[in-house]
Amino acid sequence: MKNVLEFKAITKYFPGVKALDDISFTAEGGEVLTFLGENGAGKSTLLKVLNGDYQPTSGQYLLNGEVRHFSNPKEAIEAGISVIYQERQILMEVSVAENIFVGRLPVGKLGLVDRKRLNQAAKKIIDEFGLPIAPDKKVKELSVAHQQMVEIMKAYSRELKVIAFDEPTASLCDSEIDILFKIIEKLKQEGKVIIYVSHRMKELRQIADKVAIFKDGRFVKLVRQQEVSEQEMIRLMVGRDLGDVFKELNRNTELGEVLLEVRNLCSDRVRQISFQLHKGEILGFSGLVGAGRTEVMRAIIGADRIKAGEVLLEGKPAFSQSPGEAIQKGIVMVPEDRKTQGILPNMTVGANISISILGNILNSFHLIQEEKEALIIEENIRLLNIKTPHAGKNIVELSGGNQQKAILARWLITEPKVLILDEPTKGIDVGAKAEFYKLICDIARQGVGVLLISSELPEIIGLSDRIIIMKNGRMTGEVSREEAAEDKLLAYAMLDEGEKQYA
Amino acid sequence: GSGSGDQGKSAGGDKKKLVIAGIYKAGDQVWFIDEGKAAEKAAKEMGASDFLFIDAKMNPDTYLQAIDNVIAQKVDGVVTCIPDQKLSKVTVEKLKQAGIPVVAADDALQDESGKKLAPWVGINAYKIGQVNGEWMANYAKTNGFDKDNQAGLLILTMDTVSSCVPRTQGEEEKFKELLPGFSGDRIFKADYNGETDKGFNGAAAIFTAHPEIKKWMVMTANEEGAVGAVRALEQAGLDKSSCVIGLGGYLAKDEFKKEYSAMKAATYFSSDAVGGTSVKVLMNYILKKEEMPMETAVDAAIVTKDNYKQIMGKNAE
Amino acid sequence: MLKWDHITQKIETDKLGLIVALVALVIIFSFFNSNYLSSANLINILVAASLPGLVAIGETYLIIAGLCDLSTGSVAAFASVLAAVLMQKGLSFFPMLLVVIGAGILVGYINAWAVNKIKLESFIATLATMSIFRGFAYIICDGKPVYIMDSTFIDFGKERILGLPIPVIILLLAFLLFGIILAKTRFGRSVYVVGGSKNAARLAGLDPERITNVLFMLTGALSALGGIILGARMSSGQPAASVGLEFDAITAAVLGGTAFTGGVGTIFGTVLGVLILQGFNTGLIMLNVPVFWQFVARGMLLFIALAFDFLRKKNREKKLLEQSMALLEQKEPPVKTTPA
Amino acid sequence: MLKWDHITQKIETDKLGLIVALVALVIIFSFFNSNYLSSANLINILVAASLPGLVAIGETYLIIAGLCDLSTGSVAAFASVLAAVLMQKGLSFFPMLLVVIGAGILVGYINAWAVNKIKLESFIATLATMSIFRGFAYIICDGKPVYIMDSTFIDFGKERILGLPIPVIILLLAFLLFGIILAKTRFGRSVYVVGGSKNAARLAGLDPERITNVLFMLTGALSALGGIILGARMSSGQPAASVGLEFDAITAAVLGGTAFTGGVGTIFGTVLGVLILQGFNTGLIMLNVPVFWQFVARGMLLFIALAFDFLRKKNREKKLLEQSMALLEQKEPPVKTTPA
Ligand SMILES: Nc1ncnc2c1ncn2[C@@H]1O[C@H](COP(=O)(O)OP(=O)(O)OP(=O)(O)O)[C@@H](O)[C@H]1O
Ligand SMILES: Nc1ncnc2c1ncn2[C@@H]1O[C@H](COP(=O)(O)OP(=O)(O)OP(=O)(O)O)[C@@H](O)[C@H]1O
Ligand SMILES: O[C@@H]1[C@@H](O)[C@H](O)OC[C@H]1O
Ligand SMILES: [Mg+2]
Ligand SMILES: [Mg+2]
Repeated sequence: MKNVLEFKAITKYFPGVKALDDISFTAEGGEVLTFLGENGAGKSTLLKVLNGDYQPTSGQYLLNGEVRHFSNPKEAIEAGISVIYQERQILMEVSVAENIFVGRLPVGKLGLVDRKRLNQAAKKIIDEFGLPIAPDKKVKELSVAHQQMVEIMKAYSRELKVIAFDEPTASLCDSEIDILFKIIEKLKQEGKVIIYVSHRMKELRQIADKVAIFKDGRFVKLVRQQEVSEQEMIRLMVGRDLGDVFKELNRNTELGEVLLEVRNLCSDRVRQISFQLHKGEILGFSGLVGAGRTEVMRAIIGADRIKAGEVLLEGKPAFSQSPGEAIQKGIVMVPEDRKTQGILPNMTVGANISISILGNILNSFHLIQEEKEALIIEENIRLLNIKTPHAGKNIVELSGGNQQKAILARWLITEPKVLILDEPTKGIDVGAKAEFYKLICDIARQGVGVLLISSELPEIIGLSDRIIIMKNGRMTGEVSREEAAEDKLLAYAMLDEGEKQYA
Repeated sequence: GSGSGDQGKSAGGDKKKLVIAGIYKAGDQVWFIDEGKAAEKAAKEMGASDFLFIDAKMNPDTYLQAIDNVIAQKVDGVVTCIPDQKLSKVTVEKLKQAGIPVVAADDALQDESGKKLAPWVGINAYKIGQVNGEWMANYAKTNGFDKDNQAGLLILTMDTVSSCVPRTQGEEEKFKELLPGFSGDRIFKADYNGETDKGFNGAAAIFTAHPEIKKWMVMTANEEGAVGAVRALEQAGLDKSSCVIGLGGYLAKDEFKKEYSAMKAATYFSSDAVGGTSVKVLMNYILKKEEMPMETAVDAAIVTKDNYKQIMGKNAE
Repeated sequence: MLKWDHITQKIETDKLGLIVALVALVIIFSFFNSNYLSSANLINILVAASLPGLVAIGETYLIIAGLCDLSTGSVAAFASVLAAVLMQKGLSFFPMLLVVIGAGILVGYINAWAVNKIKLESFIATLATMSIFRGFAYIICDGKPVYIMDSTFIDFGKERILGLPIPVIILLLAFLLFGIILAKTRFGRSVYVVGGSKNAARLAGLDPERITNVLFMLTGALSALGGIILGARMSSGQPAASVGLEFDAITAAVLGGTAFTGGVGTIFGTVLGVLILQGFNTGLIMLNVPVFWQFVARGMLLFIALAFDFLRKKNREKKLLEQSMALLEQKEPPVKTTPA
Repeated sequence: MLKWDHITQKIETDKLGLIVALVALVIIFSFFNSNYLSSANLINILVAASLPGLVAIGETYLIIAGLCDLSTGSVAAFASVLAAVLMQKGLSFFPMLLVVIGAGILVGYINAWAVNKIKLESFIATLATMSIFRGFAYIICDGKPVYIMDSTFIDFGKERILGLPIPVIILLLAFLLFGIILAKTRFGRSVYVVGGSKNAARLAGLDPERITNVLFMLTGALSALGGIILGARMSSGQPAASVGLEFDAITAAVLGGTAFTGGVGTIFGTVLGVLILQGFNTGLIMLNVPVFWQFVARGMLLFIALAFDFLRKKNREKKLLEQSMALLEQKEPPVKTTPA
């Protein structure tokens, strides 16, 4: 049967923010409705209101015609509503199977949990997804990507009427995204209401039937994806034209001398990594999730132990024992996983930004010059236009994309020599991305060397001067920007050891 | 000056409110609860308007705070049982400086040499021990335990409570003195923290460690431990052949009520007596300027199943 | 029921170190004192373990759920006194049992309330109730230990069934029952989930507040039961009893591999922890180690046992990693490479 | 212009509630006993607060960093005995001071080592050292408290400067110094950061292990200093002293708004916490509250104070929300809507 979900005049306030402003629209079952909106537009909040996590200040929603109200997620789940959060909500210490069926573990006689049935049931779903994950493995042992997939399976395995994905692909790579889309297709056939939040226009094109556009907590318009051009949608959400982001980039033309050199680097998870990064160069790293790109970077900044090989900065050995040392040398990294590695939880937005430069704003008594700090913070909140009522807000209360911007700000203000970006635009809206790309190119032009990891091929192709492709912890190829093309990158990413070839 | 302070008080004793403070090292123990009650009664009878009962919680710091506190409150007199005798000097100095008379209860206020620094009322902890040791020695003789190498002596010590150490010392030394023949390898020790079940665990472990001993004599640092030992003997099935002596009588009295208990005796030293007498001595000085005797011994008597009612009187209920 | 290979594998992976430690202890102690292994002594150890053991069950559940209860020692003392007083007032044994355990549950409810409703850290909430109920323990008996004359009650503390004193039997049954509940029931599993992340648990449709409630009430009940047993064994209710019990119980749980970070732990581990701890204490007395050194020894035991455990874990992880890298070399897709 | 309190969460650091509570206490007590407000008594309260106060500073730092130290009471006792013994052995005051504080730092280092290197929860690691160093406190004096004769040492405990006893002066200076360090220095800030997520902190360039090290050593030093002061005041080293000190200190910190969840707390809050706690204890004695009820009262204080605090926070958030709703209706840009 076909389900219908209707939002009626939903309004939600937070201290200093009107996150949702009189939102009304209807989502039909059997089609994919995507949310499009800038960071902080209210997409996630609307979903959290939907599943009873937040209570709306006013307004209501109807499921299949009847008014529903959920005072907690449990009730929403029982009513057939599942929301997959933007920030992973996975249980690290329990098995994959238990994560999928948490709260609904199959019990046998005597009310004892039937592990056999549990694992079988989980296996069934995992196979349906076609993923190589063992049901009885603890989730904490999975890669971030697979953790994300387990969360999706958890929602998928429930009795569903409505399912909402909040930027599910942020930490997935193409193969897993394909799987996800197949699943969504299936749900569509079954007439479920499907809400899909993403900042990736490409995905939108692929699966969206309708697009709900939000701006500053207000519902702007509901359009049929086929009938409206990308530019038009972007204009509706950002309020201006963006044009071809990558074409318009004022990129760095002549590269400087070698800035960073890595020779035969080996760590626990990577082997024989060698490359040179020039001043002003943007060097991209491509590969499937799990290729070990992050691990290369972690080794360079001293977050992981280096087993062999050397790292040279401006010709001098620059081996770092800890990220702190690397930062001293001017090598900084925006980490891949915002939630566990990026934000400093229970600190304010301001403190999250200024942490990296406190050393530079001490007075003669080594006390922090708070006025200076405040100024720097404000300046950068404006520069990256981070959406927050004030710098004193706890960072976890910011929208995902705005959190990411704060982390970017933290590292940009250090004026680094080498800037490492691991999935930097994860969760950032198209408008902000365009701004961000400009920013990166400006930085490069100032002679900073940039190492860019991205699973978004257009991004990595559009930005990089050169691209290194990795698989299984090794380099399998390298292409220059001229010849960089998606199929080629993928080809290398699939390449096996020994067949290694350089273009 | 101190003298004038006292003058003022004693002079207008009937008009001004007269306040006595009792600072006890373990205000949550039966012993001190009773001692405090008796002290309060005596104080009020003799015209004090208030009696402050302060618990030092076995903690020297808390004790000192209490001293400072009563000085700040300008009480007219202090009776105290210190958590540790090394605190004697500070106590006496501070109170003398404030012109507040003090009487030591239970444990004396004394210097290293053992010289009393203030009037004392009570039973010297070492003497209590000796009384126990003597009784147990005689018990051994009359039952032929001294020659019986199936008989052993267990002493449950409380070495983490300095004021209780002299008790077990007294017990051990007196026993050995009276029974020089009693071989040392039939004397055993275990330490506990003053709680019954810890005493139980200590005793039980020793009993099983030495199954060759069939007849036990047990002396402890407080009555809680003695009860623990009794229970342990019962679990080991040795209670009928063995003997425990209590210390205080405040729990022994209930053991005596049973038709059999390995708790065959206890030194009874009435906390009421200590409490009452200590305050009388103090009040007489404050009100009538009567010289305070440096030592007022409250005698410790052995009580048994047969005589405890007569000797303990209402304390036997 | 669990399959055997499952059991052995479980034991191998987490608990082997502890079992070795326990065996080592026993061997050492019985080497110095042949009676250490005598049935009499083993029973001593189990009897002494009955109170901390029961409480340790509760603490294990709580710690796994990311909580802890410091009030258990006070509650046990309070229960022993309350029991004695009620009996004196002429209540008979079983009604008394109900009332006192009920009281324990009530305390647990108060703790849970403070944690759920005024959002106190369990450490702090129970630090408060620890003091409050110690106070009540004294108040209801005016500080005087209350004697228990009732024979049913006293027998409850020492009667034997199949050669085992009732307290020991209760302990073993409790271990079994709550071991199964934790490992094999929905509720048990949800305890782990809550310990992992309260919020994630809530979003998954669980009710962390309810679980918190149940766990504290369970712990309160177990503490009260333990207190009753203590009272029976000492044939008196003692307000000053079992000070610091909570730490013995927590130590046992942690020795058994329960992690304060939450989400990790088993009752089987706690059983081992309790045995090691109690066996160690008894051993120290039998070897008549000077009391002051016993403090040091107990602290060291905790250190060494946990350090040992840590090294084993680290080792295992290293092995796993090497394996997976080895497989990587054989060009297997990475995901397959971390074995189950 | 952005205010400092926007950078550190104002909501968390608002102390009005506590100040009200403190004032209320003082009024009540002095109503019942006119001596309560006497300078003599106030000084008593401060002197009594010197030991828990110094330790509370360390605990505050630790709790903000997501750690805690249960060994502080034992360390203080150990320090008081060590000090007395060293003096007896003929060491003079200042060298002794260095050695003993050095010893305290060493204990801190051991705690940190256990936390950093064998990954123990600080609660557990320090539970072990708590026992170990209590043991050593007894061992180095064979359980017999040691007299202190040296007049410099004894004066150190009671001499007055500007009418204030030296311990009080030390306490006040420590509050000031460590208050500034925590609130205004880079190190202080990093303490808050580590309290959040060690992992993220490390990637942000901090060195959580180093910070853990420094914090435990600091706490060890403060405990030792406190122990020396205690020894001076008692003119003897007492192995049995300051049992449970750690909990008084932790309670004070928590009363002052330091949260066990880490990342939140101020020294100013702790100062208030210490004063409330000590003032309350003294008051109970002066009102001659029955000993047993004092247990209850102390527990209740913690409950009520924190509940009160909780309600105020909730209230304030509600107000804040309403304010911003009102303002936002007037279509003002959000930034202006939160009151400075
Ligand atoms: N728990 C909270 N407390 C206070 N403010 C909040 C909270 N959650 C969200 N907000 C605010 O509500 C607004 C909308 O946030 P929301 O997460 O819905 O944006 P979003 O559309 O999901 O953005 P993004 O694309 O970056 O995920 C933001 O200004 C955010 O700061
Ligand atoms: N917490 C973890 N436990 C076990 N293995 C892990 C963990 N995190 C990552 N791995 C493994 O380490 C390898 C590298 O993972 P990672 O995701 O960092 O690769 P990547 O190339 O950085 O991918 P991406 O950056 O696109 O996410 C993969 O085999 C992954 O499965
Ligand atoms: O300190 C002791 C206490 O332990 C005992 O129970 O009664 C007499 C007191 O002196
Ligand atoms: Mg969002
Ligand atoms: Mg990665």
